[in-house]
Amino acid sequence: MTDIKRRSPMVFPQEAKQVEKQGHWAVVMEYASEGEGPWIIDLSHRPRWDLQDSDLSRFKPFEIDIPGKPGQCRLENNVLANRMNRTQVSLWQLTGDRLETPEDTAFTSTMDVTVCLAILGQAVFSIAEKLSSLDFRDPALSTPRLFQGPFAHVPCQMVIAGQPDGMPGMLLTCSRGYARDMVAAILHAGHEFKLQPAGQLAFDKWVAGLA
Amino acid sequence: MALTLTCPVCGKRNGYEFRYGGEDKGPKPDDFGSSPETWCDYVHMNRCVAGIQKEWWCHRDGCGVWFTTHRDTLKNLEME
Amino acid sequence: MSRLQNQPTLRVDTNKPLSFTYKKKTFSGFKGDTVASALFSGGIRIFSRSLKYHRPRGLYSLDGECSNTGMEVNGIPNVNAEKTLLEKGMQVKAQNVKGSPELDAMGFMDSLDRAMPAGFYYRTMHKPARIWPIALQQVRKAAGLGKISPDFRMTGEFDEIFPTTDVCVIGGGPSGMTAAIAAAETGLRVILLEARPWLGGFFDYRQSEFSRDLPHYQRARELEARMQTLPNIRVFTHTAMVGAYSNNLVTAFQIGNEKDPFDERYLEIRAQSMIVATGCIERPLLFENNERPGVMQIACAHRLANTYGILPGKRAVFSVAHDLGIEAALDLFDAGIEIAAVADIRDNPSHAALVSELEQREIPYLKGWVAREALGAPLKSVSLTTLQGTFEKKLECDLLVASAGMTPVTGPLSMAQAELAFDQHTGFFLPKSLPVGVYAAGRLLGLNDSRAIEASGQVAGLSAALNCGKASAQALKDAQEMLAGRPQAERGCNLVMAPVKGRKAFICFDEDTTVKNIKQAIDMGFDATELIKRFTAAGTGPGQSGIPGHNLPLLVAQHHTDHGALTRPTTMRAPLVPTLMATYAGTNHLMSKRTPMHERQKQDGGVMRKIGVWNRARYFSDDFSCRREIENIRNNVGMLDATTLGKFRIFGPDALKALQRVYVGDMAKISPGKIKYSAMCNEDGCIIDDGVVVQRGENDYYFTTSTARAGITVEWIRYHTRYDGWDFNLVNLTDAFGVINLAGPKAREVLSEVIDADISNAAFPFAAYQEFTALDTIPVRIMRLGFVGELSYELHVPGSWMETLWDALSEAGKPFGIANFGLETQNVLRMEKGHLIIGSESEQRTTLHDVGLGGLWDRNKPAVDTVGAVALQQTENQEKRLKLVGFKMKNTRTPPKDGSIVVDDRIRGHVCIARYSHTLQEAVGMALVEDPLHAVGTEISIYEDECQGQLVSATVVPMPFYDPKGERLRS
Amino acid sequence: MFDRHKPLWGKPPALKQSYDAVIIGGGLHGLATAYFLARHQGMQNIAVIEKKYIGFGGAGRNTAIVRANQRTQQNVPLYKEALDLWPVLTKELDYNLMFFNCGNLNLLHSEAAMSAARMNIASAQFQGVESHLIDAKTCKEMMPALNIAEDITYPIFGAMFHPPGGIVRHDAVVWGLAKGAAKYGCHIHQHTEVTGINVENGKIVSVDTDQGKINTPRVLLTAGGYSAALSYHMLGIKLPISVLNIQAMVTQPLKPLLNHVISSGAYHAYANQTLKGEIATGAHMDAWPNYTTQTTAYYIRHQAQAITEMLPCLKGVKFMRHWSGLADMTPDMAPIMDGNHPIEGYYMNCGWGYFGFKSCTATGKYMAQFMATDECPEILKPFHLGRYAEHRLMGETAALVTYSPDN
Repeated sequence: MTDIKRRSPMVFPQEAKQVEKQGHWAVVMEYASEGEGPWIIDLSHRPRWDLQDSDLSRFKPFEIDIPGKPGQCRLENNVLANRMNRTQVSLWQLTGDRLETPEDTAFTSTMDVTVCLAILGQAVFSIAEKLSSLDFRDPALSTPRLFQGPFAHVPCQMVIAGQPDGMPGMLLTCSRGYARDMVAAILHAGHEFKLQPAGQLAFDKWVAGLA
Repeated sequence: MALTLTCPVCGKRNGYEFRYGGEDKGPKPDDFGSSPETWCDYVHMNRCVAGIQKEWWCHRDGCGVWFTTHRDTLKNLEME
Repeated sequence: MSRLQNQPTLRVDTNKPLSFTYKKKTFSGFKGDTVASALFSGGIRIFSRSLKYHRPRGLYSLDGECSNTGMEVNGIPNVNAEKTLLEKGMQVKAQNVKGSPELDAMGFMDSLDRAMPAGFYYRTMHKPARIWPIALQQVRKAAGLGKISPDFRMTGEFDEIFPTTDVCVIGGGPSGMTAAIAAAETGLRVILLEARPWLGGFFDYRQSEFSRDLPHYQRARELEARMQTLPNIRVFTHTAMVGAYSNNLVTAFQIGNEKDPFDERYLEIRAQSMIVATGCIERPLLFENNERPGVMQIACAHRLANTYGILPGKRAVFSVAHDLGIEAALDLFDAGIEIAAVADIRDNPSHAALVSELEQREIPYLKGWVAREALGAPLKSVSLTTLQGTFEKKLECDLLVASAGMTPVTGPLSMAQAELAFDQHTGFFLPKSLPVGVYAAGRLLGLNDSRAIEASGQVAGLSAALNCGKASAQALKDAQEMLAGRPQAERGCNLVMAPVKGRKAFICFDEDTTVKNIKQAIDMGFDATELIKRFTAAGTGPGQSGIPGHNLPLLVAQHHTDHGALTRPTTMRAPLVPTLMATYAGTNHLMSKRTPMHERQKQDGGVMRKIGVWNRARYFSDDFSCRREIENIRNNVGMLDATTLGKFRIFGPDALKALQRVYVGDMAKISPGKIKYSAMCNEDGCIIDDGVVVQRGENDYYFTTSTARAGITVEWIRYHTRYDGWDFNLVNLTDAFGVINLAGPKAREVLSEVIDADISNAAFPFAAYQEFTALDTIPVRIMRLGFVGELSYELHVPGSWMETLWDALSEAGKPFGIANFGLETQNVLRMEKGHLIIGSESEQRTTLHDVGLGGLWDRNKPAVDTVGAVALQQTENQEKRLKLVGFKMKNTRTPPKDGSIVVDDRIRGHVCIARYSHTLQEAVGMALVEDPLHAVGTEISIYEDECQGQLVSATVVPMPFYDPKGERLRS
Repeated sequence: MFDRHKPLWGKPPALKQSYDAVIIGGGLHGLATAYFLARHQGMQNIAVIEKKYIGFGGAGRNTAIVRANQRTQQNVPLYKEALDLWPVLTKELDYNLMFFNCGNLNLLHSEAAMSAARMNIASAQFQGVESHLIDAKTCKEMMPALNIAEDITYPIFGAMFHPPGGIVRHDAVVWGLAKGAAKYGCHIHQHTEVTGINVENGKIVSVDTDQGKINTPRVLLTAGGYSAALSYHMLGIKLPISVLNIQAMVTQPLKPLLNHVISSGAYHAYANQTLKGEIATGAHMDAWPNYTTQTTAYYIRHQAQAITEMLPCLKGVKFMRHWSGLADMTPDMAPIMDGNHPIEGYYMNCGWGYFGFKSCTATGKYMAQFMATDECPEILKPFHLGRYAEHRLMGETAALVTYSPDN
């Protein structure tokens, strides 16, 4: 009998301390030595959707009011809704039990389209500054905030969240095929700040702190 | 130079995030299919304006939108 | 060698000696030394030999304006020793010498200058023609300064950052720091760049008074301390600004210190406002032998003593035109140097008090005198003359401090498109108009008064802040008034050259260009400064015009040929400071895509190739003919990882209209469960893509494109509907699905092991599309296609499941001999089947008709509504086009190499692909040949590279070669 | 021999009221045409009108590479003749153009690229131009600095080696041709701007300049990157041209390191070592119209990355100067040479993109013949403007071009 597994395109060599089976995913909840951050966390197993329609006002996905302007984000019911443009919003379920894809055809599951990861910690801006020219620290913008643009030369969606003085973070998605090189670039950039992989527990804790 | 362009969705960005889509020639003219010359005029011929022209751009590395903007080709700067 | 210990401005730590090697000897310097200051302190006076004449060259300035101190350090050529901090263990070598810099066997070149006038090489060496090939090799050997080994490998960390800021200040001197503080106090983000390892600019080494009891260097420390209290200022020291681009993009590179995780890092700064506060360097004084070792500029001598604690000579003569020269003379006298005289081109110093200070020390002050010639090598004496050349006197010395005054460092302004114009009063090229968001401050405006310099920084800082929407207009006005209350720009020295002929007066040290050379160029009709620069090479060396930048236009203007010379200083180009390619290259992360099967394909022996953004397996053995892989597909079954295909969802009310626009077929004729094969053309009617479309719901389609088009398809469809305002949605699913091409006569048996459904030929025939659940769990979309000409299934499975499904198929296929196949196998199989790959069997100019796919075009659709259809109409019956044909070789089993050409009396086409087909037992191929050679039965002659005229013959035959009735893929 | 320095192209002449031909553009193509008209076609009452100074445009901004390994049989003979002309002109002009035929190595980074190159090579050999396909190991032997390891973005599979190509001192060509043209009577008017071209009854009658009107029956528009804008602005004739900014740069001078020109399509980069010892490198273009000659930060970085992957030792070498020029690109990357159509007496020679330097001498020769005889020489016929409307792109590029919105 074949062992039916879903696999993330990212693999960290570090030793896992706690692994949890979530559906067909084996999710690392914690690594043996995670340090104090900054952290890089694989979220590829978290459900994600693209919602596209010429009239988004008729939607309230997962009970969320879709933010009105491109770039604005809203985190409610564990789901982050990121307004991309007039007709499009990306929806990322960050924590909690997996939600099903809504019936309406305007939704497309993007879980396998992209790789999803988080970079958490004070150093996130210093790391980002080495890989992208986007102004993630623009004081005129409130968080959470969506950026669509290049990161390590690859087009990405990035959401900046958290308090700049506390533990700011960046959630990033890009084409799944780039996963390995993207992670390598981020780890290289984060080396001087002691960036290390962490598990989902650290991420859940951070999300809890966002509310 | 460092060209910047203003994406109607994402705002002002580095010009290298965009892809150029040609002079804005408007929709295909009525006589587009009538002769090789009218076809060629629309498809291949350019005015090559040395100055301000209206042109198409796509925010390729960002939100993907196609939009028009005015740019001064003598300065390689988008008009405010 | 001992250093002056009691200089409060010292930047070397004499408690930390560092040893290094030069000329196979061990030298010693201190932490804080540059390589040049350490060598100078160790007694070295000649650092290099010049390019053309092999003249000895020494320390002249300390800011890298010329290649005099260009040396090889740790294998890296052309390192500017006067700017490079000394590190322990450095291996330093002299450049462009045969022997040593002191005894250079090529030194005789200096006496041959009459044989080498400006541009001499253009007028010689080609007569007779046969000498040129020999001469040019000599030219090559003589040219070039440094040497690098082809095996050299750079070590160290090279990093980069791309920060955004509100205000970027170039220059950490008094005006730059004041500007940064002023802007930061309004709350803005400020970045300040300083080229030297420390802040302070020309205040840093000066012990003279800024105000009562406050020496200049102390004032600089105060400003620095103030900056440190402002967290919104980021200071980058040892950071050379190298480029300014429009919209205030500033580039620079920083040299790391021992605490930094990088050796050098590239900075690309996006700023709203930019302030240039780069101060001044000195305008070289033109006289005979003006670049002799022992001749140096004011700040060079002054800083050697005050910053590095080194006495630049024993007995000095000064020939200057600026108060800073007198100040330096006083300091050097106090430090222990005998000053034979201070000659001043001016009638009077700006500050009369300086003269009395000279008098107090009994230093002769010669008003209206200038150096005429440096004598002796090493320097033994100097002859001075009055400006008209009427009187002359000779003074013995081992140091000549020579300078024609100041020259502003305008490179950053000029690169930022500021308009500069000559100003008679200061003798400077001053900014006449500045682009939006660009400001200038400090000495480069001609200011000399220390407080005026700071006040101008205040004005610039507030102006820059105002441009960012901060700072009050009133505050700016106050600052402007304060500046107005200080002494304005001073009158500058306007002497271009001492009264000499200029045979050995060097306007450009790097290129050995003399004043006489410039005159020769002018005589030859080179009437524009830029042309003279090109003809004489002046200013094109490693010093980036630092030496000739100001003097050249002045000299040209003096000769009245280019009346515009003074309105146009020569163009400044990036990098303003020579920059290592390693630094520009930075980390250079290589970003490419991998499929979920990447590692597995490699483990299975896949030879990977980069195909566009992806990595794919081309072969699975050393046999590049892939015979076993091929036979396995024809006889058994195999799997190809085809994940890289473009995959898209299009849906919404106008989805069909959009498909109709870009596909040449009639997409309304798609029926559920069926695959529609079609092609996209560009407006030329040339084929750019082919793929399949299926309908999955109402107004909801799933379609594939070639790998090459995957990245551009959404853009393409949106572009070609941009005027329509249609309502449709697109999602790029390329990475979402892994694609497994399961092909071969036993494919069905393998597939049935993982799919619990009726997949018989009747239930799931050729060209059908169906969605299944594999292994009772995995959702999979399956298309029955036949690119390789056998029964085959294209399985589209979500990326995260792919490996599992692949494993299951491998396992299930074992009894059937399942094996991997790669791109080359696919290439041969599809050729046998007569299927084309766009880009292989088509060129940019190849239409749909040309490749024989005209039948895909639906002529009933309105042509203007379909991209490319008008061109398809107009080219349908055109003659003499290159048409795609199949051919078989005559009398040989050896196929011609891909890319061979089809010829008769001229070239008639080319072979796109040709292989020996193991299946067909003969050599076949596809070629693009000119109509009418494309007719079946035509014999064509093929010319291969290196064939020495031996043509091979082939016959045009119908395609496909293999299974022409398509029975196998329908089976 | 050097004591007297005479003006190379004579004293600045006064603008005459009429010339037999007026050439707009004092670049290489204009000067070459003028030279061949005056010296070889006997038409000596001619003028070259240049808005800036001669060689201001592409002539002085290219990286001086010459070669004749083009793709199609229409192009190869023209470039071959141009290559053969360098030594001839050096002698004729008595000016050393410093032709260094070091050979060109066009690097190939995939099996497909090797096949594509083989077509160029077979075409070259068939037409008597030397060119060979060589493998990576041979490349490395010929150029020890080359990196043939596999861990780079585009590993090197081999190269198209074209021995007769090389480099020529581009400024010397400008000055030499100006010298030659002036010697045979051509007037070179620098700092003179053409403001209009006048047509009566379908024929060219005169040219307006900011220095006065010139009556003439013949005009050649060969203003490089400015041709298309001038053509539309002054005559209403649109051309299938995109004017792009192309950049190049040099390193500090080094003792001999590279013995051949190298280029790579995949990396968008080429490099050669000038006789002065600088490594000159270039090739990238921003894919949008741009009449500035400003450089970009993006590009110098790209170039450093590309070059140091191929030639890693150059990491230890410094860039010194970065500049740019204009490239007037056509949809098929081949030039437009036409005459008497649609206006009698109106000739055009443009759309050279970044190939204008290599071809200038041969083009000048045949355009001169065209203008002097009113008969289009066979070699130029394939380059007529009408080919675009006729759906007959020339095939100089196999792949889609990036600067066209249509692709």
